[in-house]
Amino acid sequence: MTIVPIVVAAPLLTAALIALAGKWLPHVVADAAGLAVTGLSLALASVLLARTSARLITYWFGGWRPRAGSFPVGIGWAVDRLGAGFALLVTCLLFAALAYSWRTMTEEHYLFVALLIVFGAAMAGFVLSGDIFNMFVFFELMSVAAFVLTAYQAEEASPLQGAFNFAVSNTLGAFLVLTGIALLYGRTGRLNLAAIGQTLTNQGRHDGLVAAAFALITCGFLVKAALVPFHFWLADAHATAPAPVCVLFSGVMVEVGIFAVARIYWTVFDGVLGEFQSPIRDVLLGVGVVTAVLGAVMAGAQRHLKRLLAYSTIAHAGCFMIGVALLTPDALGGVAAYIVAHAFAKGALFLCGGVLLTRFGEVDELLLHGSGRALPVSAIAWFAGALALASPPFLGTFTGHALIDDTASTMGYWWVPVVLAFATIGSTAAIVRAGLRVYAGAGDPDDPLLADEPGEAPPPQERASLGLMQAIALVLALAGLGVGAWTGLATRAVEAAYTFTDRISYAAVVLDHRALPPPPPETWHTTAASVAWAVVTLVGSAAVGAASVYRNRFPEPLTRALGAALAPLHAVHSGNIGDYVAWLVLGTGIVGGLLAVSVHGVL
Amino acid sequence: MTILPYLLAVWIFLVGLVGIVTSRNLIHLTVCVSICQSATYILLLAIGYKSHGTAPVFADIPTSRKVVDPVVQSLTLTDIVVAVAVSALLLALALKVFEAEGSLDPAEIAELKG
Amino acid sequence: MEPLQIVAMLYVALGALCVVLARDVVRQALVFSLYGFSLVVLFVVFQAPDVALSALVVSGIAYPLVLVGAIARCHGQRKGGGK
Amino acid sequence: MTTRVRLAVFSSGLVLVAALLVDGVSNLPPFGRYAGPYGDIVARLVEPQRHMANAVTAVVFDYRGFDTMGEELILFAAASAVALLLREMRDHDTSDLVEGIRSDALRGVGALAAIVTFVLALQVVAHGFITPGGGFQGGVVLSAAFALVFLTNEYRAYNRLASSSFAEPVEALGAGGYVFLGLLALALGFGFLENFLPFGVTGRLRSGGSAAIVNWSSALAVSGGFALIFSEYLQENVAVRHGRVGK
Repeated sequence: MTIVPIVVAAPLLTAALIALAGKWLPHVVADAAGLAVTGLSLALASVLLARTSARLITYWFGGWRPRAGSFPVGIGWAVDRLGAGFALLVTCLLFAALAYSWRTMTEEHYLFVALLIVFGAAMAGFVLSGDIFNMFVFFELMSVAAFVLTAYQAEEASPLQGAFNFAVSNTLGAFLVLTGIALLYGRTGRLNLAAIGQTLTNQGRHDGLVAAAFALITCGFLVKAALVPFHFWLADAHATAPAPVCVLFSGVMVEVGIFAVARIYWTVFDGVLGEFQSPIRDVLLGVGVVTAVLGAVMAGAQRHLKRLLAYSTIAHAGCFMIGVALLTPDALGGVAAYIVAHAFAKGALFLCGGVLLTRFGEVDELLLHGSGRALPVSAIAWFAGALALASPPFLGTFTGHALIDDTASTMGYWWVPVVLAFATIGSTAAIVRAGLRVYAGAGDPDDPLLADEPGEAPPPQERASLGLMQAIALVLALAGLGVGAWTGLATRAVEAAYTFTDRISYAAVVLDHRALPPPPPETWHTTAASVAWAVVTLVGSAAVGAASVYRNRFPEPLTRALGAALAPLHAVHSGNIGDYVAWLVLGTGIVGGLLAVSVHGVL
Repeated sequence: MTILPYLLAVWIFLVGLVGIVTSRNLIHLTVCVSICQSATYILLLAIGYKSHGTAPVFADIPTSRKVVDPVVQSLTLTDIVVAVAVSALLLALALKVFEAEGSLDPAEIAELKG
Repeated sequence: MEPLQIVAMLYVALGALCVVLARDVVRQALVFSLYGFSLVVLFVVFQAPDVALSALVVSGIAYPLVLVGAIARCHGQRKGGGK
Repeated sequence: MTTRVRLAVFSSGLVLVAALLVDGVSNLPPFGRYAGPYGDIVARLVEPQRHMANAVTAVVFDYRGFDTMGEELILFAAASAVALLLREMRDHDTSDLVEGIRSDALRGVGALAAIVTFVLALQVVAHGFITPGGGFQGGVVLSAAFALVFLTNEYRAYNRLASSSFAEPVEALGAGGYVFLGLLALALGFGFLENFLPFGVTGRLRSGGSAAIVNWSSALAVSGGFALIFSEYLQENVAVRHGRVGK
């Protein structure tokens, strides 16, 4: 299918052309070219999504399509429904980000547009790829573009080291991945995902090498997914990066890390490590739970709106990981639906933050107290986004939550819905609290639990397109709410997840050109329990959020105790790259060690 | 003895990590990141090596000759380009931090943040 | 394993340690170049001439120019009192 | 976090990571006993299939040419990034600043060295499919030729040759050209980046088919990319000496 490479190649070519000629062209041409090619990618990704309903589309670069059963010497892509859907989500958000930054008047704006397009194309390429080294290449391309997008036109003079910390953490993550790839290559002599998986399964050796490769690749991708203790870079990077870039960071880049863990597990390791599913599940669940809880707690203690949203993303990333860790297609389908709703809603919230920054030159919750009343459209978008993230019955992230909750409950993990509810209430309440203060002027402009030092912010910019920016935020927020209302999404996501997790069929299609067996027909039913949990999270988010604006009226012993509990957490998030790398190493050691021990016993 | 080159790669990776964590200068730290990355070159090339094999260049040797793996060498080439590109970018980021904070010491910079 | 390979590996192992321990950035840039050349030798004895050539141009041209550029930039500003 | 806490966290992590890595690599096939099959298959096929003598270059530009496209784009993104970040810090265009060595003898030597380097670079690129070398290695040497012009001649001359206004388009042309060649093959009815020209005779300069064009395109991207990076760092230093930084 010839459109497969065009989804990625057309934007990359356009980016190069913009860099080539942008200096001599008016800004509007670069913007228009960017939007046009992103629109093209969006259309092509939609076509791919439509055509992958009952099959897996393979594409071999350089014409190196192997004969059935023979060795693949080239690079192959295998486009399945989840991959195509993810690529579509990336192009949607990229389109919104480009439209939002339309006609930004800076001298080098054309390079910014070019890099934004490269960033999107790299993520699309990563999720469609079926070759492990090719994935690494796109992973690095995505990272390099992301590093510069963080630092360029930094919206805060300090702390600029956020971009540096981000770059170092993610580069080290990529080394872990590459080391794992090298180990797999040494064992199997293959780079195609399906071929590696098949060979590992046939060899049937689950020794230290397989354990280490699995641990290294997983931990490397967990850095991108911002799971504890690999998450430190995320808040710094989000605080520094411009709002439209944050939309992509929170909406899809973090989720690329989650996607990668799932992709690698299901294509490469599921066969050889299949009998160790239960301990692997426990380790990954543990990581997810810690992340979800920590993100929710930290979100409650931020006054910098973009940091607050960043910690909310960490909380949700933990929930995504919990869904993936269950290692079943139903939960994975839930994660997919969840990611879509979260991406739109969180994108809307970041854009609202960007509007505030443009209008007032400030994103500090307490300093902005009441100023948001001048921006009613933003206010609606903000609360619509918050509502979508609160997992209300039949809206927003509800379908995803419900699928994960139901699957976990039937598997005996009764506590998973509790953790998801805690993470949702904690992170959403913080968003509601900030919204009430900023847009409604509610409560007190003083809060004992928020870190005291506001970030330094640039002066407000004069931008004619404030209306357009708010409109885009509103559209994204409504889209976030709407995807939850569409129950067909959940059904299709689960069907797609069945294909995604079917290692044997994947290998048969890629290596032997067989046809894909149809996934079992799914009809998704809401259970009473999931609706009950949705009511709990909705009411809980609203109540806790509303109560939080009056935190300085809480009894003093309580606030002091809470403050004392938060102090070590603040101390750990030091902004020092040396600390971050130390945690990264410890995390790799612990997660890797636990995985290795569960696979082949004590050393 | 037969895994010595692999252990060399592990050693270099760990040494680079120590350098990163203990570094007091962002430029120094960037070089330590490159050290970590050079561990991956060594690992890849060591995996593809064959005793008594020659380089996979058939200009002067017959194609039947035993050669080492060309694929890992190609992967290493890509890896090297990535390393240089990332280093140049990291240094530019370090310069920007220096411009904003007037210091290259990660501890000093972090203190400013509070 | 050939003796030459063992010697090259020892040099690389020591070189990496020296790069990390060189706390002064100017000295470190110098040691890093030498480490780069020891890698070139290692790649040659690993029968990877293409990689060796890459490592040669990278550690002989690309890294020194960029590193010296960055170091000089920071030193220049400190001395000139530009800040 | 205090230094002591950090070192405690780090050293306990390091021990675990070391154990994990050692356990992993000790299960690899013993050094020198590469078991294949990918590399062996390519080494066997490359001459009959592609008439290329250098199997590594064949993998880089033909079998796995798509990875190399990603690699060139990484370089493109990084070079653009360096330009973007450093330019943001300079308040003026620095092309009016003149710096450099005034000795005519030294300038003569410099010019000669630049020419020699330039020819050498073209050699390295051209023989990529026959001997070790190719677009990347030659491209870096090519960018060194530009750097030589700067180091021994006045800054203004370098600025004309390799300043951003020259290096930036070259780099974009190389990276874009690589993608374009992929799409061209697609438009002609082949696979993306498929080698669609006659492969020539093994060992001859004109072997390689369309992968040879890809090779030159990558040389362009690499030389432009590195020249841009060097140029930005050099301008940065010149600007600092003249107090033209900061806002």
